[in-house]
Amino acid sequence: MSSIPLTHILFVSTALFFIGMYGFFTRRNMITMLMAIELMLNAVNINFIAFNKYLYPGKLDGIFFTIFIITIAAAEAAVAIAIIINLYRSHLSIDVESATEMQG
Amino acid sequence: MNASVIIFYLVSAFILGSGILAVTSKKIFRSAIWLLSSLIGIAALYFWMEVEFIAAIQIVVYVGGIVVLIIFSIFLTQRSADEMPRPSFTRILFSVLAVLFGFGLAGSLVYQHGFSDAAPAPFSLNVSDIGTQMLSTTEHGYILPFEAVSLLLLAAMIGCIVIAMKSPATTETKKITASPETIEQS
Amino acid sequence: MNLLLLILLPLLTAIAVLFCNGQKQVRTVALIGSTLQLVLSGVFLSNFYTERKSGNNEPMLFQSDWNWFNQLNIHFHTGVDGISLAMILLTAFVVLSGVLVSWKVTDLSKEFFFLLLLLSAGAYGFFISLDLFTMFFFLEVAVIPKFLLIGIWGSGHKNYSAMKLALMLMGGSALVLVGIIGMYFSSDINGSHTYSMLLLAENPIAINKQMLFFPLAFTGFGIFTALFPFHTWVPDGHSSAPTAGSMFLAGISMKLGGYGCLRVATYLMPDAAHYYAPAIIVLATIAIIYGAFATMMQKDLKYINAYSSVSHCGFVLLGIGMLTRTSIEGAVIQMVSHGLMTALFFAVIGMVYERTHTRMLSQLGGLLKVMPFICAVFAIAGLCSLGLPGFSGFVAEMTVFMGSWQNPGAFYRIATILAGASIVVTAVYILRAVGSTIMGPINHDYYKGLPDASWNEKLAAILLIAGIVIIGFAPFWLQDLIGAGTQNLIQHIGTK
Amino acid sequence: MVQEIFSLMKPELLLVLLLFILLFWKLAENEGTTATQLAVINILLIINFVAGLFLNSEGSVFSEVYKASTLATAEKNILNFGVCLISMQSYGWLKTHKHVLEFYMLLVSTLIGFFLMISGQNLLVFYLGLELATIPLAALCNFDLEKRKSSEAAMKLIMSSAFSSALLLFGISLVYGTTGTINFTELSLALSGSPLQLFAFVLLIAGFAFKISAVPFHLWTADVYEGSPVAVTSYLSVISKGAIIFVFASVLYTVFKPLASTWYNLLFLISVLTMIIGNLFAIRQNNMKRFLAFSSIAQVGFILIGISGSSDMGTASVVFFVLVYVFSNLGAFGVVSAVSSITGKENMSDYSGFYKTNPLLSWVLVLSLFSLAGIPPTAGFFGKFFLLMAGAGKGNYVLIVIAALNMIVSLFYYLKVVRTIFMEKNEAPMEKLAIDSWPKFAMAICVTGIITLGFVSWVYEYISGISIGM
Amino acid sequence: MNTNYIALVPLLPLAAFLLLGLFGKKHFTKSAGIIGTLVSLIITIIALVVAYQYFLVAGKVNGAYQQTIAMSYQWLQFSPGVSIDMGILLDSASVMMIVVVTVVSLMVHIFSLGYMKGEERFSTYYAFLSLFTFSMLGLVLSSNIFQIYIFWELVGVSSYLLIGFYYDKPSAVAAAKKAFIVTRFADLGFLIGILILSFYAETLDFPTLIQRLTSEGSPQLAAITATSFLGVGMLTWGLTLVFIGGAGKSAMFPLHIWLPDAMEGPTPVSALIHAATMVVAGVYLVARLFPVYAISAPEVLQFIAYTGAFSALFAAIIACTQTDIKRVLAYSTMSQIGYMMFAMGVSGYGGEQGLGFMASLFHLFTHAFFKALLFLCAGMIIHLVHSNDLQKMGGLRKWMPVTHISFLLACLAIAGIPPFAGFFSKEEILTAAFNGNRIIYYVALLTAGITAFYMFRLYFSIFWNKPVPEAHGHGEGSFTMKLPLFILSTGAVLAGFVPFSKLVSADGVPLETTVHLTQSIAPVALAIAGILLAYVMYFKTNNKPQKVAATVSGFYKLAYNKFYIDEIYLFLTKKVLFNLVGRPAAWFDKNIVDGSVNGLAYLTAGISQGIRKLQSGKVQVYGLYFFAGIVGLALLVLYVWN
Repeated sequence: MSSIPLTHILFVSTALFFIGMYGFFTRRNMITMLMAIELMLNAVNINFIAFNKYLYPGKLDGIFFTIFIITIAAAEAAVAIAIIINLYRSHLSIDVESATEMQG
Repeated sequence: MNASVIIFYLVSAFILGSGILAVTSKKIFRSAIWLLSSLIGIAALYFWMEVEFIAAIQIVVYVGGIVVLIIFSIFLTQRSADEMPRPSFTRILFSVLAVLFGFGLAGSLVYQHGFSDAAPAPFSLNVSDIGTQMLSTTEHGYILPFEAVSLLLLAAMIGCIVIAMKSPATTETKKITASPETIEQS
Repeated sequence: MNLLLLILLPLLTAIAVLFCNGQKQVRTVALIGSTLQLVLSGVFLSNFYTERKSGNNEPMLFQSDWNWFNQLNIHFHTGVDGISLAMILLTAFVVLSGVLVSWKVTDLSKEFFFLLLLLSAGAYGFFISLDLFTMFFFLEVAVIPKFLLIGIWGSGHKNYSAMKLALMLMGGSALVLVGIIGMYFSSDINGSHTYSMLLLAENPIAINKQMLFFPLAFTGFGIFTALFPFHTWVPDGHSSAPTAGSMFLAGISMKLGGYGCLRVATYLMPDAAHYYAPAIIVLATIAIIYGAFATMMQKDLKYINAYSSVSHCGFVLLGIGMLTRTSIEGAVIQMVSHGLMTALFFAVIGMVYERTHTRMLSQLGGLLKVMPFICAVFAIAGLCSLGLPGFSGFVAEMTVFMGSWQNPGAFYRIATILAGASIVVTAVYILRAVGSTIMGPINHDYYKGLPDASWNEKLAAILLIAGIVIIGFAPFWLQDLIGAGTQNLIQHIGTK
Repeated sequence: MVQEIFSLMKPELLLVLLLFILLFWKLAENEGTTATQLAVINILLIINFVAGLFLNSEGSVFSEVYKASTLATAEKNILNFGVCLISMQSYGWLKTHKHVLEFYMLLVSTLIGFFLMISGQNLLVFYLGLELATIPLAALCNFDLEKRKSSEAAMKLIMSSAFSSALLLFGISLVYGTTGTINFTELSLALSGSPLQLFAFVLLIAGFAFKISAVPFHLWTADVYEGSPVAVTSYLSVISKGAIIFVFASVLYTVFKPLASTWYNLLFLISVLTMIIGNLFAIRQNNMKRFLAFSSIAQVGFILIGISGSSDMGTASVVFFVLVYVFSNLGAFGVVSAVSSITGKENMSDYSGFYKTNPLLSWVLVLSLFSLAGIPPTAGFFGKFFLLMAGAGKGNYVLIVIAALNMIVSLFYYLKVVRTIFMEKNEAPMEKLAIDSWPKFAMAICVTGIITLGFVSWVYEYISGISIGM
Repeated sequence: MNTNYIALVPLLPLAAFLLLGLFGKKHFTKSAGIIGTLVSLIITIIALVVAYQYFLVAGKVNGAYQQTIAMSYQWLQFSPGVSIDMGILLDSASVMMIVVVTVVSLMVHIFSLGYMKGEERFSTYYAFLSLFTFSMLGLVLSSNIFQIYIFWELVGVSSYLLIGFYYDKPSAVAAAKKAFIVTRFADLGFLIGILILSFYAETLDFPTLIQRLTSEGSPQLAAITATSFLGVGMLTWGLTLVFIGGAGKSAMFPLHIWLPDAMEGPTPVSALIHAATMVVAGVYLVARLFPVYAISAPEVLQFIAYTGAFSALFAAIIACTQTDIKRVLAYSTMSQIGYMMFAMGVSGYGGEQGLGFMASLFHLFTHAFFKALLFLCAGMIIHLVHSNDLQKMGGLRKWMPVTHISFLLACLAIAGIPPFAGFFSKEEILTAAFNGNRIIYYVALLTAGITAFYMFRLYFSIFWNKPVPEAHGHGEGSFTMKLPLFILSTGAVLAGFVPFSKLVSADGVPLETTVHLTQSIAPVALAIAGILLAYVMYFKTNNKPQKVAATVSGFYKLAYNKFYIDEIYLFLTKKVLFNLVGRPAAWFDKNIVDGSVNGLAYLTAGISQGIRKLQSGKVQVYGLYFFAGIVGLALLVLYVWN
């Protein structure tokens, strides 16, 4: 593994981040949007771990950040899903385009 | 080129590939599964980076928690076999452009930055260290974030309960009583 | 005696009005309050003379100075010289007569008088301020009540007019805002910044900064006083406003602008004033002539007076732009004179409108037979407006002319002559208005039974006419009052 | 050590205490009627606010991860105060709601989040505070459980904020990657301004801009404000925004001091865009909440001017303005909330002829709007004036001119509401509303604040005394 | 000589005006006339006493009448040295003028007692008369050029008020307006003239001003002559402009158009204002500044002379064709003032040269009597016939013998038949013109003939010719109306015997004049010829006038239509000023200036409407904008601001 430069790992995470972003922009289903966001968060996590490991191994800041991000991602997902389900009750759809009552 | 390198590229390819499929697949359930595999790939990457603890958390929380939650919610709201509605072409166009441009920009910046390619110093991740630091109030202690996140989880829980809890019979909820049946049908 | 009384009195009256029951109580309280205002300003006047007689040659008298915001060097600093005192007296006159002509406001009368009094508090505050922040504060205080006055009690397309007026005036004050903030940061009094007008006058800001902020401040204040081409709020605003509203607008509000142009822009940035003077003169001359011609074409009495205000206020700006002692004196006299005169005109137009329900020249006629008092007042207002000797307008205009003429050079001469030419046009439209309103045959039969002025209207008119005639007959009195002030100003600004 | 924690973290601990009281109350057999609940909670919040005023000290705990300064305490007090007002104003809406205790639990936890952000001295605490403040808030947006708009608003908020926090995190990760630290003090020394860092910095700014709804990161604001319950909307627009602005200012001044020239330009641009776009959208709105949303966007543009001043005057003016903004915006929301909870009407056109039937409420609303528009003698005038002064201190008069012109536009739509209330004739105006005493009390406080805040100069002077610039 | 009491002369009428104007309607509805007349009587007596004192007792020092400032009060100071001082200037001209003004005013006051009896606004009428008297007296006594301007405006407005006295008649309103505006226009010239003169002379006081602008080597004179504008010296400009002011008031061509219309006012008013006093203010103004004109700017005097001569002839021709009795008199007034003007114009300063000046004022003096008389007679006639139209008159001598005789005397006086007053003054004028400028002399001669013709045309048409049936009934009028006729007739007959040249002259030194009989033959002969012609044509009803008119029909039509001057003005004002300046200005204001303000508002609203799509309600689009914002800012940060 020593021969893999940090930059490559960062390319992977960046790519994953933008894949997630693409998903966020294009998926019309709210749940899939949420999934896209999870991808983005994971990309960030990879970043933190990689930086911590490669550049700043003295402290565990990156590791801890990742732990907290994972936790928060879970909480966020839970609340988001709760909201989506509630929205589904009233809209009977989780298509994000159907929830555009407010605009202008 | 040694095995480690090959593993890295394979894992990376797997992560990105399943990631792309996760955001493009037309069936929502498949999409969820691709997400799952992408997340597992990331866990593999963590293993590769020798941060096993994080890899474990990744699997436990993401694979065991979040993805399951997502799949459940899919069951609650969708026929999983249905094809999802397509986004408009312009949306895709602009998204692709934005994403490619963003990736180009970020990638080139990362590349230009010139992170040292030097081999990382030995890095030992000890679970007990993590535990100690997590609850330590001294330097590099994470007691405050820890408490904060616990509050957050509490709040998120309360929020989920209030919002998702079935409210007493109203006209709207009557309609929704239909939803379990739809799930059974699927 | 503290000048703060001048703000507190109207404010207290306004608050008292809020606690009154019924229209009768409200207007009585308002009347008492505004009479006290007049008395109070009279007391200040006599104290002023006493002080001056006793050899007090400070430029500003009755000063009092509180720290308001210490860190920012914002003070609540008040003081008056003759010029501000003249403005205060003008305000007191207009307020009292405004209250009198509004005697019959029944719809939301409490709010009406409250706003009127609030407005007057703003005007007093503006005139006594020696700190730019305080001054700006009061300048803006005086805007919104006008919006409400026009919007609630106005007539015609009042919503449009109210909004236009508020936005344009606020636009003006926004420019002023930038100007004074700029002046603040350009000032350097032992390393700190200041809003104090006295300090800024002693230590003028750097010339390149003056060049930057003078146009902002001058245009900003200019909008209040109908600087061409920012005058379009004037006709609409005045015509839609209720009578007292128009009186306040033209009588007081437009004077805030003139006073600001003089006190803030010109006084504190003398070099820039000299530099920009030609531009001011050009705009003022255009306003005078163009306003006069535009007036000639109007068919509605209020529009006539409003456009004529544009023309007349042009004289104020012309006087300031000419930068001689006499011309500035003329500008000040014109402010006072125009304030009184136009308030009178609007008051009498209001009286006519209240009775005939029209302000169109083509509908009116021969009213002299029906309501001789009102029509006599109308004629007097008209004659004052066209600059007849014996009334204040003449004194003011002639002083401006004489002052302007003191500048040698064809440019100034031509500007003066063009401005002078407006007195002919003024005669045309005023006589047209007077002729077709009060003279000629009676146009509609129902005019015949209309009542003449009631006691309150008479009192209001007499009050204003008294002011006009006093200045017209004894201009030396007003000149004496403002003389030291203008002397001080011009010494500071320096002549061409 | 423990004693220090207790004394320095008093604001957060008090709130945690409150949170647990509520939690146990919820778990108790007898919850009591909503009216009692609300009364007790309001009193508790007031106690919390009052307690926050005394016995404050400066210092830091957890090896400088948490820092309590006089300024931070003052900011927290402002937020506490705002929450008191919001709580009292939402009485009318909450008294028929079934989840009062949960509502307050979520509210309190978001507030803790904001407090942590204000006091936190590293990026992790900052991020956690942000999420702690955001996630429950999204749940709160959905508290009108049966309203479609409410769900939509909550969905939009959670989606956008998840997206934004992902970007923010990406930025944070890059900052971490390029500097190796997440600690603010170390960061301020380590920042070099390399391109990647600048990119990361932009991401961070965007994260902030999203929360304070600065253009072009503001698009969620109007929809969320419109759909949420009025109480939540006012919380979003006042407390959330105010807190983030406090944090933003201090982060820019301390952490990103080395990048000052960069962020000054950014702030300039964002501020101009925010004012213009906010105003242009506000002109056209008919829904009161949506209208206030856009107006609050425009207000943020002004606040950014103050921040751009980057002096202690800048901080002071921003804090003072937020205080003023608490009074004025809550005054406006108070009325809107009262009207909405009693009649369900939220449109501007419903307010025509309002003055005829509800003169006092009209005055409250109008005064608040005047204050928002910055018209003297209301406090808003002073607030805006100081902001502009702070901005002008840098000598950038273009910004001030643009701001001044925008004030005119903003005046237009504020006056439009005034016009509707006072001048438009309506055959069937709203009936005379019976307002509960809690909201009445809150409105009275708002009006008092609006009228006196400018004249009682020690408030500003106090803030100015404790403010620190760059 | 204690002169303070002179202040009473203008101030008493002012007091009367205030009294009657403020309280007349309520308290003096009947007694207003008596009050006004009494005041008028008192000031006439004072004026006569002053005249006596000045001319015969104390005015002359070292053989010359002195110019003294009897009192002065600083009214408005413009700059050190330049101030409006309200004062009283006594010299022979002003003393002479107050006598004329007070006497004619008294006559009119008395006459109006009868003439205006029963008028609804009786007290207002007397108030206005008092106002006019005050203003006119103030004007003639002015010691300061600005003071004269002030009273100049005041007489203008009194004239406006009195012309428009019958305010419910649209024609009266229009005439009043016209009079005011035309004279205002001229006053603008006056004002600018004052500005020019005062700027260089650095004073507004007459004595100082004259002294500075006439004495050789004064720095002020040097300065003003050194400066020029458009190739014309500033002094010339200033004096010409001042003269234009005078020309406006004195109805000189082409500013005369208001005078005939002004006859809409009550006839006694026409007698006072538009015949005897106000209209000669222009002459008086030139007389006031005469030393400056004569010594420093003779070219302006030339201009004045030609203007006067042309106006005299021009008006005389029109007068022959008019059928409204008052209009004929109005044109005759204009013509006579033309005489006075050109007399001024041909005059020099001092000694023999100053004959014109003296003659001009002499004619002013005599003219006041006979013209006032003519107007009062006209008033009597109109009172009887209820019409101004000559066609409706004829044979009136039977019913109004007093009027008849008075009118005849006045006609003889104006025609210049010896030994009536007009003869002497006209004689002097013609002598001056003969000495000064021959062209003008011949014009004057011709005018003299025409004057006699049209006056007697009037006389014969009214009192002889075919009697008009309806013209009888209530007799000639009360004693109060007849009394002024007696007095004025006396004046018209005897005023010529006043040793005027001994009293009034440009430099104050009495002038020796003799009547050259050879000089008088031509004008008298022409006058008699004119009378005879009038006799032939108008003594009896016949068709000769029509025939004559038909033979010169083109010219007759021109003259009858007053040479279309009114129409030209109407074109200029209505078409040019109104339509080409006023209307575009109003249009510009409404559409361009205001339009741009409104346009700005619409633009803002439009943009607001245009960008509403931004807020699409789609959370993903929001995300796209969000990211686009980041990219944009990042690019700016990285590549633009770096």
